[in-house]
Amino acid sequence: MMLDSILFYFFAALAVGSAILMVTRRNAVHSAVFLISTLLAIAGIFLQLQAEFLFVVQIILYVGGIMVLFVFVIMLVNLDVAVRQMKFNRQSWVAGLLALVLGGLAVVVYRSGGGAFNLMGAPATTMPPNAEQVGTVLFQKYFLPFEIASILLLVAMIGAVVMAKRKI
Amino acid sequence: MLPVSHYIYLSLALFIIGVIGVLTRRNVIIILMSIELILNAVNINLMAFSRMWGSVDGQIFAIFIITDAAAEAAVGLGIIIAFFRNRPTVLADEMDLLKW
Amino acid sequence: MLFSDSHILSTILFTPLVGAILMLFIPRTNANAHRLMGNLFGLLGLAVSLPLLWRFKFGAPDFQFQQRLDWIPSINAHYFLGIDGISFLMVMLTTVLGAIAILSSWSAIHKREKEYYILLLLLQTGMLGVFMSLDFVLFYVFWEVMLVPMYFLIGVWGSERRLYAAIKFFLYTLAGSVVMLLAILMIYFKVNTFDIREILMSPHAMFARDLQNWLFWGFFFAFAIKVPMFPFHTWLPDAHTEAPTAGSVILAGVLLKMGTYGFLRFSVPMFPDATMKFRWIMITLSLIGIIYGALVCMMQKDMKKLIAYSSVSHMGFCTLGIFALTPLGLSGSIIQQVNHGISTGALFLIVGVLYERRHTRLISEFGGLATPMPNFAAVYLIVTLSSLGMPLLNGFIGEFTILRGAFEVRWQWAAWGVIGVVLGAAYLLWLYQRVMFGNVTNPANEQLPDLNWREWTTIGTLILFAFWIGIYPKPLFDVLDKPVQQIVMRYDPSYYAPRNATLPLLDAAPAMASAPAAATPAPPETK
Amino acid sequence: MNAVLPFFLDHIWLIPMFPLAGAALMFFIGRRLSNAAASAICVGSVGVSFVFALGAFFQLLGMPEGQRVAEKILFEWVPAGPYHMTSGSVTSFVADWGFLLDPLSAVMILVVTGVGLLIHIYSTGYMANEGGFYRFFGYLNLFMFSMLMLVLANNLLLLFVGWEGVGTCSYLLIGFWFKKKAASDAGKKAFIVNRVGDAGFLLGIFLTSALLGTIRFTEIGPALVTAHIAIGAPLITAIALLFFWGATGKSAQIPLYVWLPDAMEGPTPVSALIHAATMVTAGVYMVTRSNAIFQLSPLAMSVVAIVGAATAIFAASIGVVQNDIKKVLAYSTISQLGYMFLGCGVGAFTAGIFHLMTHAFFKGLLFLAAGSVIHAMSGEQDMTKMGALAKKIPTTYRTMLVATLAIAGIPPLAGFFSKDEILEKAFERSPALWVVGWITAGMTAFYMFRLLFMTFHGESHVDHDVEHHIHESPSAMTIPLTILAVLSIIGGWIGIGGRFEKFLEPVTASMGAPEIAAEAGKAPALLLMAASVLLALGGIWLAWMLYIKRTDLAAAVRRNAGALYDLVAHKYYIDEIYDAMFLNRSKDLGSSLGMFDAKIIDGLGVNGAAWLTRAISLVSMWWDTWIVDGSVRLGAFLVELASFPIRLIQDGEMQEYMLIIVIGLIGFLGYTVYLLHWMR
Amino acid sequence: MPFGIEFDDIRQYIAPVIYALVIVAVLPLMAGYIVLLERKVMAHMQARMGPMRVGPHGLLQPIADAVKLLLKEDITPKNADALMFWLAPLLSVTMALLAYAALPFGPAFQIADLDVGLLFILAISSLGIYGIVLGGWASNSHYSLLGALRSAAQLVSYETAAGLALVSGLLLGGTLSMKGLVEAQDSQGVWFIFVAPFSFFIYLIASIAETNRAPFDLPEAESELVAGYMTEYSGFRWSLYFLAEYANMIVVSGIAVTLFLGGWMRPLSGVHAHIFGLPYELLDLLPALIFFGLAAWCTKLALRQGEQIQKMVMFLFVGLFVVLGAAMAWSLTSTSLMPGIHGAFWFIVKVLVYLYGFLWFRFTFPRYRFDQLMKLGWQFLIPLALVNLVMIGIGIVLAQQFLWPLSLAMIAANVVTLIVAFWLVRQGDKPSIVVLPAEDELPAAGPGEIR
Repeated sequence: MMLDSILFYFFAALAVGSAILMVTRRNAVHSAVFLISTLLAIAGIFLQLQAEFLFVVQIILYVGGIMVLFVFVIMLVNLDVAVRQMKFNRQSWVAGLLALVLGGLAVVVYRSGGGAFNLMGAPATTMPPNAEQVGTVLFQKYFLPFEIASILLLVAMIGAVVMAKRKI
Repeated sequence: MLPVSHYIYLSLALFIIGVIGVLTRRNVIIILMSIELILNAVNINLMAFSRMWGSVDGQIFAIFIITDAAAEAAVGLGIIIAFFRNRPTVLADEMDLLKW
Repeated sequence: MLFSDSHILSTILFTPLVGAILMLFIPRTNANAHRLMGNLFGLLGLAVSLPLLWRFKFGAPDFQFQQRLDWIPSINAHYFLGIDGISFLMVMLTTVLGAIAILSSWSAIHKREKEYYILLLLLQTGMLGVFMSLDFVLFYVFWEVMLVPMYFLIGVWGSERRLYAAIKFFLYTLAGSVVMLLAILMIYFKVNTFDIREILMSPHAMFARDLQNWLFWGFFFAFAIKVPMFPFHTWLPDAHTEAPTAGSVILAGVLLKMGTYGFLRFSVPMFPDATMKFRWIMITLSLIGIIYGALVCMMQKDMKKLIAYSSVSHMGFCTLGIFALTPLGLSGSIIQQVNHGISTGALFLIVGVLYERRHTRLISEFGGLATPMPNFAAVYLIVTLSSLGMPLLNGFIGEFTILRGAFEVRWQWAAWGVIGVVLGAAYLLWLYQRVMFGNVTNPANEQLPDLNWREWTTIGTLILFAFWIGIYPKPLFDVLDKPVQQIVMRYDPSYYAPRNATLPLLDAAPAMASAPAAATPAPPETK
Repeated sequence: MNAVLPFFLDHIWLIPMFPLAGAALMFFIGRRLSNAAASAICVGSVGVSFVFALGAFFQLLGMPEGQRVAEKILFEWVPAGPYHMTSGSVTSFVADWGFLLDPLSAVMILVVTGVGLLIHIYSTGYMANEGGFYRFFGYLNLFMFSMLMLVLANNLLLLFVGWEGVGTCSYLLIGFWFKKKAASDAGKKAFIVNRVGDAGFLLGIFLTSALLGTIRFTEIGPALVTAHIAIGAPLITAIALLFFWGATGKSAQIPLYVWLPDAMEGPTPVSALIHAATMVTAGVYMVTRSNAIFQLSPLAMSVVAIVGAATAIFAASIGVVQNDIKKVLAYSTISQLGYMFLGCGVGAFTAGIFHLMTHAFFKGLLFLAAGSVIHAMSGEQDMTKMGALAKKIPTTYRTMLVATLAIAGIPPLAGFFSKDEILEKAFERSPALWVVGWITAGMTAFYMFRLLFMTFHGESHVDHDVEHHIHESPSAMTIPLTILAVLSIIGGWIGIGGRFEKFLEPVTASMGAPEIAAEAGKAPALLLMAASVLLALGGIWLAWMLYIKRTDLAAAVRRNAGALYDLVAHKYYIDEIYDAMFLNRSKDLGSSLGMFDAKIIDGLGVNGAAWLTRAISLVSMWWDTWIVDGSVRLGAFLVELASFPIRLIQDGEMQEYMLIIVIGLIGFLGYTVYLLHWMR
Repeated sequence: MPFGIEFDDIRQYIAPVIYALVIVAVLPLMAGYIVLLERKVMAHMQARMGPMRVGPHGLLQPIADAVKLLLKEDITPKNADALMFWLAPLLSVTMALLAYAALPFGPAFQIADLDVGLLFILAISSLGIYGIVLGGWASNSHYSLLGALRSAAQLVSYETAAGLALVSGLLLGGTLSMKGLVEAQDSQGVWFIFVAPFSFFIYLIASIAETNRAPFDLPEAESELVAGYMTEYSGFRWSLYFLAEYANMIVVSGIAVTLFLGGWMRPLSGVHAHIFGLPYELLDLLPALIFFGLAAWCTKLALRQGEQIQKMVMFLFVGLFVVLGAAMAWSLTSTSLMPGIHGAFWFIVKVLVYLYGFLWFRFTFPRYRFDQLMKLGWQFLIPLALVNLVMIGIGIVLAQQFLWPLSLAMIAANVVTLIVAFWLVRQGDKPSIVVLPAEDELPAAGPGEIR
């Protein structure tokens, strides 16, 4: 239990810290690096939740795939001017405040509904081999959504190619 | 296992940070990254509840969300590249017309 | 139970569809890729149907390879496939002819290849579905689905009057099927199921007599138009004439069989009393169709039109066999359906060969082609002989068995039918003579190239089948034995038991409105 | 049939297969073969068949008398299924790929393969310079296959296969020179007329199976016995008449003889093989084969005899005035076929078959010799343009002379024996029939010698250009002529003493009804013989008088006969009558039905419905445009009006939109909190 | 025990730690010797001798090189992003080493047998990109940036093909666990290279590209980009990159060996030939014999050395080999140790064979152009891998559902793949349509001009 908690707090702190840094860094590359860090921390939390498969998927897809894309694009469109421009837009103060209000409200809602969710009842049992289980459920119960998701990816891929092509 | 509330607060924190990023940053790429963060916050919730109920359905949804994030990133970045080719800027408040 | 036992029909059914969907992703400009894909999936469709040949159990009393899934639970409709001997033959005919039709279009089609092949494959799925469905809703869906690709095939790739023909085909057939839909609904509200197998397998007829009459006519229009039977046939010459070659092949080879298949699957076994009651009308129409079609053939100037009318005549034999309601008539009819698919399909391919070279179908444009095209002449001759019922070729087996079956009930029916056989020889040989024999009168015909390997393959395959059925038709009879027996038992359970002598040939001719019995041909007595 | 059969009998099914293989080879690779190779393959295949036929024949002879039947069933062909017989019992319709060799078919295969082989050899010479050599031999081989199938079949349906097959090959071979319209027309005519006959035959088969429950020859006899069918029962008469209806088509009898004269458009070897020796005799064979049925029906027998006799004299009368050498022979063939049917009709089936065999020899020889003449004359067929050829083509002349004598019935040549036997039997049955046959015999002698004299004797009327080219035919042609000439001389001797009759007896008499023979008295055989020989000599004398001695007489006769001569010369206008009665009427019917189809059914029915629909749709369209669609557009207008103020918020700043979303969320959550806390 | 640690915990936690330490300690040495091997092989292929001075036959050269690198001055460029410049090589080498966690060197010799072992390795190796990209970017040099971008593009492209190739192996094995995969090959009695040769072939090519090795060493092409992303690096940080590259090579070799070459299994493991009634199999004697043979060979070489010191070093190696050989022979007598030690031996031998392939290709193939590289990846390998995957899937269904023999199903599947491969090659021969951008369409600023 002890190790569990330590791991959680470590990853949580890492995630939140990196996230804050990600939002506040001026340099987009740094932002990306901190986002990667956040994502890895979240992956760690997945691992701590005994979801090995998702842990690996998170790393492969998010960190190894999506973020590479981001870094790549940042380098492609890297503008030296960007470093000297304003970081935040003109509504930033209002927006930040409102976001915090939103968070506060959410906390209030959550706390006041605490009785409604049975939030402590977590089973201590270890789950069966995770990848296999995910696969079984994914290809049986969620087969149709899976196919739809694959079509979504296909569409996105074609869209991205068409979009990024110089001449269509 | 830790109480689910821990995970919920964590995800809430990440969510709000993501929202702040989306609302305040001018760089479109960072806005996109903030959106990714928001999606991840949701994932944490899903995973926590999945663990709580001892069923993998939540993980499946997390997979779908990751899929969606990948699609979104691909198309979004594609749009940025296409846009950048027309007007060398990545600032969100300079992109306020539907057509050049 | 292997996976493939319950899924093989679905595999056969959807292979062409998968091909069609895949072809959506090939760019339109790459016509050769479309041709390749189309042919590939045509052949694949044939290949996946081949396991049926050895998996199908002859003589099993039930439908085989059943697959039944819930489809629309609220109205109790299922995705329910299964085949018996009759549909087995039809499915094989469809896959073979489908592959051949697709292959034959390689060089014939030069516009919108993508859509063309997609539509052909869609058509294939539609037709297969009709033959496999064991659920009325599913059947009806496929029945209608198949209209659309055919409509476009005629309407887009046809010749000069294609639009007229396409619309006529579509509306005509649709009108018939709407009536059938009403009949299907009536069945549903009566017995509360769309399950064809359940209705067929019930030990006694499920419908009261007067209801049977209504249902019989409801189905009749759809099927009679499709066959086509005599007064409903006028869409056929137009559609055939205007359709591209592959379309004609499919139309003649498979589409027309859907009408007779419908009679065999629904009208006869489900409404036995009504069938017996209206048999004389059916027989009369069939006989009129046989002779009428043959006579009209004589006057045609257009090759395709001639063959179309010959289809009317040949399909008249099929309906004659069905409504003779004897085992020989029924099995002969089904074999004749297969034969007609082969022979007439080959005839259309042959006209296609000429059309591709000369872009005209007028008989008067040709003549003396045997000189420049000797191989073509030989092939054409064999196909002609097969179509006019030459023994050792397929047509004979079917016609003989049908006439034998009809003879068993009324000898006059067979006698009238035989006139059709004679006339068949007349118009087909006349056509052959006008096209192939004599000197080459038209200079455009002097340098026509002979068959190429693709045409050899398509027509040659059909000729091989023609010889096979002509020389060793036993497997076909074996396949049909059980289903035919089941149909006969529906209306006459005592058929297979010997009964008292009736000696119909010695009886005074009963009052028969069916065949114009007064003017029997009976030649010997007149001398 | 489980007993082990000797080799050739066990392999009778191979006999037709050799020519089939030859034909298949010609079809597939014929075009690439040299003429020599093609003829070697085709003649060789027929030769092998002949050897097998000989072997089978002798092995059959080796079997004890009365048991000379060999049946070989390969596999089921048409197992069509169960049906009700007329007696009401259920039986199964089965036709096998089965082959039957009994004395009758043994004779037939010997004739077919023997004469066929000779004609094949002859053709290698005759057709040497023709295009499509391989095609010709392919067709010939295919014909041999069909003919052998016909005579070897063990059931009616398989016989029908050969029956149709020979018809098809005849069609192909008549139309061999397909560029000639007359040839292809003649081929088509032959096929369709045959088809008319086949229709009757087919119905006969149906009726046989319905009545007897079987179509196997070996079972028909026993079935007739078990079915207790009385003599002269209507059904059996119907079967017999339907069969005969088929036979008239194939064997060119009244009324379906019209195709045979036209069929002379084909190459001469074809005429010899198909239209003289083999195919046209199929009808006789078929009638003999089913003699058990015929013998049960006196009416049918009479019809056969009368039709045969009528055809014989009718065709002979036309033959008298023909000038085309092949046409004369064609009408002669029809006439001789009539003889055979006359024989069958009077119950002398063996005599019919005997005459069939001898006729095959001498008529085959006549055609071949005529072909040789035509060959020598560079294709000229008109006898009025010939004459005095005897010296120039001596072998042809000599063989032709033998054949002419044989057909004229001069003893001791083949024709004498067979014709005499028929006449004798006819006399026993009815002297009237004999008189007809007798007169025909005289006419035959007359017109055949007329042919001989006009062609080989008298003055030469040959065109000048042709005259130089006249030459004797190559040995490939003359050798078969010689062999056939020998056969024409000795072929009749096997019938002496009733040996031939005895050999065929198991076929013709075993199930026959002896009553018919018993009815008639014994004929004065020698007297009849002398009468016919005398008449034949008279005919020859008349021919000599008219065409050698007093050539002017012929013209005088022609002038004086006037209308009668016209009638006969135009073949009694039968072709024209048929055209007017059947052909043109069915064409008219076809065209009027075509109009009916297009104008009434399609025009009035289908297109009329379409017009009506369009008219109604016009009205609906007006309604739709103004009333239905109008209300929709009104709704759209109202919406557009309302949208105006809302557009102002849209300024394109993405993040502002998001902020609005967030504000909305806050509102929503705030309301929730309000509900949760302050409302509680 | 103190701190509440049980013995099982030792098995569970301490042993992996020890393994990890061993690997981290040995790996640089191993990398050094692979470099030596590379140089020797290159030299012999080019008819040269290679390093001969430092130690007999250059056997001590790696150590000398290491010392040199560690002592070299460490330079950070002026305009570099210092943090990233520092972080990047670390990231690179960390990720390379992390992958070893799931690599099974033997039935017992594995740090962690993860359920998702293969995916884990894939995940970790996909992180290696960042080391390169960030390093290239942080250097603030055009050469570096171009090298980094090239590398990123190349890695992302070839990862797809490699992943697809691995998936077909997974289908055959039915598990993601590295150990399970080897066991699957054991129980099915066949190495997957024989049932899925195309997967192996695709993975072979893709793995070379993924490790940026020749002929796919575009990111560090010295004739074009000086040294690519490593241009600005020197000294220790440079050697970290270097170490990462070689560690990665070993990792991809390990994956290939595990998935396709039977992992730690002895070749011909199905053949059980006993000799002279001895309790161990004939083929199990091979490792010992190999080491003894090496020892004998080294002895021969040692005797030829002129210098005394060289001779002594050589004999040191002789001794090493003798000891190893003895260990191999001795382990035969212990049923508990034998599989582990022999397994590790065979695993390393197979890895070395695979690595030799790397060296071989490097010296025999010319370098690709970048568009050719991309074309090969996207237009040949990925389509082929997809087809191969589908075909293998069909083959497995045929084998499992339709009860075909596996060999027949796989032969059929691979024949189809072969046909597709030929077709793809033919397609590739046709000139592809290259749309060259007009000048004014190029990005206006920034070092982003790659295409």
